[in-house]
Amino acid sequence: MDLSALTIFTSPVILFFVLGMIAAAARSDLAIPEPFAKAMSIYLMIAIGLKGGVAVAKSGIGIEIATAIVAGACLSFLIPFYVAAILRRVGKLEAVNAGAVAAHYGSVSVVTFVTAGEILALQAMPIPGYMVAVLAVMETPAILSGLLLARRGLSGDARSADSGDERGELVREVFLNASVVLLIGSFLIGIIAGPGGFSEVQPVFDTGFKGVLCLFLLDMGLLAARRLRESRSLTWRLAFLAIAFPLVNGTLGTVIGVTLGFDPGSAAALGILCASASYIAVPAAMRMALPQADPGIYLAMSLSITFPFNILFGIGLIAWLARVLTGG
Amino acid sequence: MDLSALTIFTSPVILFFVLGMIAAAARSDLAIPEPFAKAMSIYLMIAIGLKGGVAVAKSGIGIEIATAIVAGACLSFLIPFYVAAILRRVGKLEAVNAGAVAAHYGSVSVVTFVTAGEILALQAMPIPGYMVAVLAVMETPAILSGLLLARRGLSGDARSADSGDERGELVREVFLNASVVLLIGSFLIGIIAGPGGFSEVQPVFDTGFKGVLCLFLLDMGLLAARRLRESRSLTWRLAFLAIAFPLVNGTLGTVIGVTLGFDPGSAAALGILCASASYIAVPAAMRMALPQADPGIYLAMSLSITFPFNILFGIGLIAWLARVLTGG
Amino acid sequence: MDLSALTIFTSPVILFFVLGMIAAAARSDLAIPEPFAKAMSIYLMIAIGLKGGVAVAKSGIGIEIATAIVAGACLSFLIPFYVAAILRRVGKLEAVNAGAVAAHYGSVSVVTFVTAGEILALQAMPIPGYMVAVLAVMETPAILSGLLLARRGLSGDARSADSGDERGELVREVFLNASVVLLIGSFLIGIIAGPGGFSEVQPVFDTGFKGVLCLFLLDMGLLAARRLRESRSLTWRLAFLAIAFPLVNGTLGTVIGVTLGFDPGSAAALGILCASASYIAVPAAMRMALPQADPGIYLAMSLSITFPFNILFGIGLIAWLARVLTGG
Amino acid sequence: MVETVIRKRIEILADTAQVRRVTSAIDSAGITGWTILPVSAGKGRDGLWHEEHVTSTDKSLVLTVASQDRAAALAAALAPLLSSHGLLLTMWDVEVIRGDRF
Amino acid sequence: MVETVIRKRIEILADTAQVRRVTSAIDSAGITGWTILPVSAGKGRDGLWHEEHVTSTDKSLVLTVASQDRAAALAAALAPLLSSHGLLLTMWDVEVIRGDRF
Amino acid sequence: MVETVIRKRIEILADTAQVRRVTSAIDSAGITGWTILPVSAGKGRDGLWHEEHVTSTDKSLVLTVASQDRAAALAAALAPLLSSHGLLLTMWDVEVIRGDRF
Ligand SMILES: Nc1ncnc2c1ncn2[C@@H]1O[C@H](COP(=O)(O)O)[C@@H](O)[C@H]1O
Ligand SMILES: Nc1ncnc2c1ncn2[C@@H]1O[C@H](COP(=O)(O)O)[C@@H](O)[C@H]1O
Ligand SMILES: Nc1ncnc2c1ncn2[C@@H]1O[C@H](COP(=O)(O)O)[C@@H](O)[C@H]1O
Ligand code: NA
Ligand code: NA
Ligand code: NA
Repeated sequence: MDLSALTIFTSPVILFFVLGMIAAAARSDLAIPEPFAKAMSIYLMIAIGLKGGVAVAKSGIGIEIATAIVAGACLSFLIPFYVAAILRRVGKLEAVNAGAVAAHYGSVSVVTFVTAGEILALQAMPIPGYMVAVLAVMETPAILSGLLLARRGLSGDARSADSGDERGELVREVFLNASVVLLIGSFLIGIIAGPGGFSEVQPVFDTGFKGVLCLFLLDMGLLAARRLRESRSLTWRLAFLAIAFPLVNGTLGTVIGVTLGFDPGSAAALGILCASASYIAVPAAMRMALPQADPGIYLAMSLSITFPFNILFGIGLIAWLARVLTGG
Repeated sequence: MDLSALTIFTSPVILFFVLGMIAAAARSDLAIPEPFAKAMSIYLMIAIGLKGGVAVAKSGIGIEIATAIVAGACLSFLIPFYVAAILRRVGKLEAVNAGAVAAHYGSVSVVTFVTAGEILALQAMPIPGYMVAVLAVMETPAILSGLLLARRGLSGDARSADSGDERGELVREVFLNASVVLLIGSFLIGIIAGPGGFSEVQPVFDTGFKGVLCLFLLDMGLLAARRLRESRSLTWRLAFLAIAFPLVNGTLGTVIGVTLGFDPGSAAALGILCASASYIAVPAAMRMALPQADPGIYLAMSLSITFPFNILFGIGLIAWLARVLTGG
Repeated sequence: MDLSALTIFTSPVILFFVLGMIAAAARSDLAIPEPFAKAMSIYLMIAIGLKGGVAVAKSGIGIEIATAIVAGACLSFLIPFYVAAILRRVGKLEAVNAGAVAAHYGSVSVVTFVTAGEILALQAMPIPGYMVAVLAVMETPAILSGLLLARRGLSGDARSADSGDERGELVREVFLNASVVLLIGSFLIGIIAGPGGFSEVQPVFDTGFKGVLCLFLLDMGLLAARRLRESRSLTWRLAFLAIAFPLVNGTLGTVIGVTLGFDPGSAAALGILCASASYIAVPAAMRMALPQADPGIYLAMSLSITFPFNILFGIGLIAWLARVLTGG
Repeated sequence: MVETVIRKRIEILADTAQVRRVTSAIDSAGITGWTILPVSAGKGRDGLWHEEHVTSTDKSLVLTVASQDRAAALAAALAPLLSSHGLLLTMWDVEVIRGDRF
Repeated sequence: MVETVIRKRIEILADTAQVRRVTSAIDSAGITGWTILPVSAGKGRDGLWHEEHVTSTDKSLVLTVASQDRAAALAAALAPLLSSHGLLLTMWDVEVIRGDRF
Repeated sequence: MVETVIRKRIEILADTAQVRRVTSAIDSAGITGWTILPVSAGKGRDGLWHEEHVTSTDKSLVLTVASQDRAAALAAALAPLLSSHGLLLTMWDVEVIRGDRF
């Protein structure tokens, strides 16, 4: 692990993330313009979707895809239940915030997945293209379980207040949120267009990918560290859990992947998906469907602690575990 | 036409447009940040201008350029007159809105032209570089005729209210609007810089072109479908005309192109320019010079109906017509 | 110089700058979206930092780097003193504005440096990578001297009003302003990642560089000319000084570079750094630390006069001087 | 002198994700229109926030002009949400021209 | 206590393309300044709109502070445009410090 | 009818680089919160300006709601900066719901 771990810390992608964190910690006025950051997140989802789709167009669809998708969906739906219980007992959160935070940990972080893809490729454990479908499928179930868990904490009033109109909006937000639409949409476009069609747009969506990822991680480093600095709601207990969850969930996912007979790259990818916590799709859904929850808690945990932990250590650890477990 | 028509529907460029329309129709919250969308439109105009200029620098200027430019300018100026008459009689619009809408149909859509360029290239009917000059020249005359037609509908007060200052601003908006400046400016830069100078910027303005076009069409699909969904002013009569105009104007332009002895690519391009309706340059001019007109009408027609129709069917039909008429 | 000077005026980079100036002078409504322009400036600083760092990783660090850095820092700190004196006597400015303007001329313009890099490369006088470190180092000292000079003009009240908190903010703004963090941060990343790590991000930060520079210079042309048109505070005396300073400082820097035994490219680069006036980093610092100064003066001089002068003539003159002085 | 009439101007700060809820309430109160302004940062009992579109951390200001009656109806409709949904509502009298529009 | 004086604050919502017309009217009324705020969406009699820069679908809010007289002159100058150009004008009294500036 | 109370609404236009100074003053006056709105252009005695982030030419509008006392304290604290730092301050009475928050 030594050599490959070193490679991580000389990769521009990681170094820009560290630069962002240092700049924000030192209170530099550096900031990436908001609309540009948003555009980069859209670009990254499209690029990852397209590349996954094209890979599937090449490799064809096999039974392992179905297995992986079902496993991912179940993990995404189930993880929030145990996470919420621990958040209430150990983290001392009430039901609403526990449910909201749990949704983040059941769901996934696209950028963690993407960064893992870069790092695993350097370590000769490439993530197969169909894992993008698993990524897309894992976004949503956790939102449902998180909302189920959180609603227990709402007064009857607040629960029944939703008009039919609002319920429609909620369903749209959960199933048609921008991340899901972009990932699944461009995955399908990748399948339809295939390697031939993809080649025309490859310079933008493939060749340019790592450079944009650097800029995006610079911004995420800035946002993560600034939020940590300004956070009021984050306790030491919660900070501890924000490191414990990725370790436990990452191990869980990797072990299940290996048990199901996945190749090392896929097992590590499933582990990383479980370990990662959403900070794009789930916050969007929570703002809409659960305005009572405190974003100061769920974003400080997922973006400011779990995300950097995964980028800097989690991915490396899970890759190592997958290699060991598959005897690689 | 069968095979090439199929190619259209597996091109990522078209598929992203369809994805945008579906997402907006399903009320997903997906949205491209405004400043980024605007930046992409600027990029596309510069790229198309540069490439046209470089092509002309290579090929030299011939008599066919002059012919094409004169034909385009005349068509742009004249089309609004018949279009406005039909809009008043069939579309039941009063003079102000009829003039405003007519200006859009006389003028051109840069993105339709660009998409046609991609599709015609796939069909071995490349559009020659000088057609970019025709594109640039066709932006403006229709604005003049549209304003002439619309002003008949304004009270004497509103017509004479313009101070000298405002007239100056109006002239600037019509002749120096951003689209015209970008297209003509970068066309000239392309001619001056030539293939040698262009090669340094080719990675951004040529290699990256189709990828950016995908992202831009995703956004246009979103805007077009959302506007259609929320439109109040669009009647069935107007929707019908928004499909009839491109068919009639496209045929007109193609036939004139063939009559003037253009090659199939140029004839198709002239047809597509006539068929297309502006939704960038002309709305900008109307907001300034004709605030009394209802953007809910002109944008719903040009952006939400004519534009998707042309992208999905119009370009293919006109290409087929040009091939048939030139015996290709 | 004839042939190479001609090359300048057929380079797309320069032509887009001219297009921007013409468009703004003609009052076109063309405008680059603000967040996108800001993103481009961030991109340019990262790209230049990375490339410099990678070059240093390849070439190793020598004594000439240390010499160049010390020379640059001294020039940046000292130039404002003479500039401010002349601004007060010849330019008729009071102390506050004289100090603020002087800070701009002591500091440097990243985009002038970058454009010079493109032009000198065409003339076979490439700027060595380590000059990026000199660029980064020259940003800050001038801010300090400018503030020292300006504070003499403030009432005792205004001077002592700063709380400890505000002094901390001021120090951060001066030493950790976004430009400095980006340049030094990505310079270090370039050194750590080296040519190997850089190759993954090269398509974005190297191949795409000139294209983005074109778009950015288009915007700078627009901003420079619009500001000139709308300026109220710019007198003929100040306009004259805004051309005299780059000539004098450019000669000074080049001569010192040659005296210190620099190669022609490095000597020209030091000259250009001295000749250039900041319009990104220093205005940011002045807005924070010296709100009493009039941006209408310092930006009109640095952005609207000195910057275009340097881009169109200054770089060429200094390159010629460096060639002559080094006997090239 | 142009004739003016007095109407209420109401401004509601809300999470952008909650804006549709606010505008529905405006529509339900029978008010003819509303306008949304972007907001870039703020501080309240819940601490500091800065506009971050990636994490959906953004608020908007909804502005509406209405008759006294409709304004009161709107305030009443939104009152229960103020705390739980973190809304901030202020209202005051303004003069408008052609008050029949509101 | 700082001394304050009463001035009129006027806010005019207009198509961004029409803003120059509004600011010219402010200048003509002899008012010393104005400030423009971006607007992101709205609804009125003409239906919904969302900021779209590509299609020039965007509005701005022009804010100006003036003496009662000049404010009245401005309102009178803009009144004829309100309907045809889709402007929305509200005005009210505010306290300002150093009122001689306005 | 919802019960409302009267509070002061204060809006301060400032260079974005000076906003932290303004919000510190708000915090120091014991006011519970503030909200920042973007601004895109303006004109004053110093002439025209347009938002340009590259050159740090941008302003922001800081909005805060406070009790009469605290508002007066804030106005007094900012008064000396108004001219030298180019601030524009307006304040007026507004109705708020759950006034104990302010
Ligand atoms: N009652 C209102 N309150 C706030 N904004 C309004 C109101 N009515 C109209 N507007 C705004 O003014 C624009 C034009 O209104 P209208 O001319 O009625 O379509 C709308 O799109 C809204 O942004
Ligand atoms: N009367 C006014 N109404 C609205 N905004 C103003 C007014 N006067 C000045 N401003 C704004 O305050 C800024 C600074 O004003 P000044 O210090 O007079 O240059 C201007 O650029 C405008 O954005
Ligand atoms: N007194 C105030 N004045 C202006 N804005 C406020 C005030 N209090 C709260 N806000 C805004 O309302 C948001 C939510 O407030 P809170 O619910 O107290 O956290 C804050 O983040 C601010 O943007
Ligand atoms: Na997870
Ligand atoms: Na047309
Ligand atoms: Na300098």
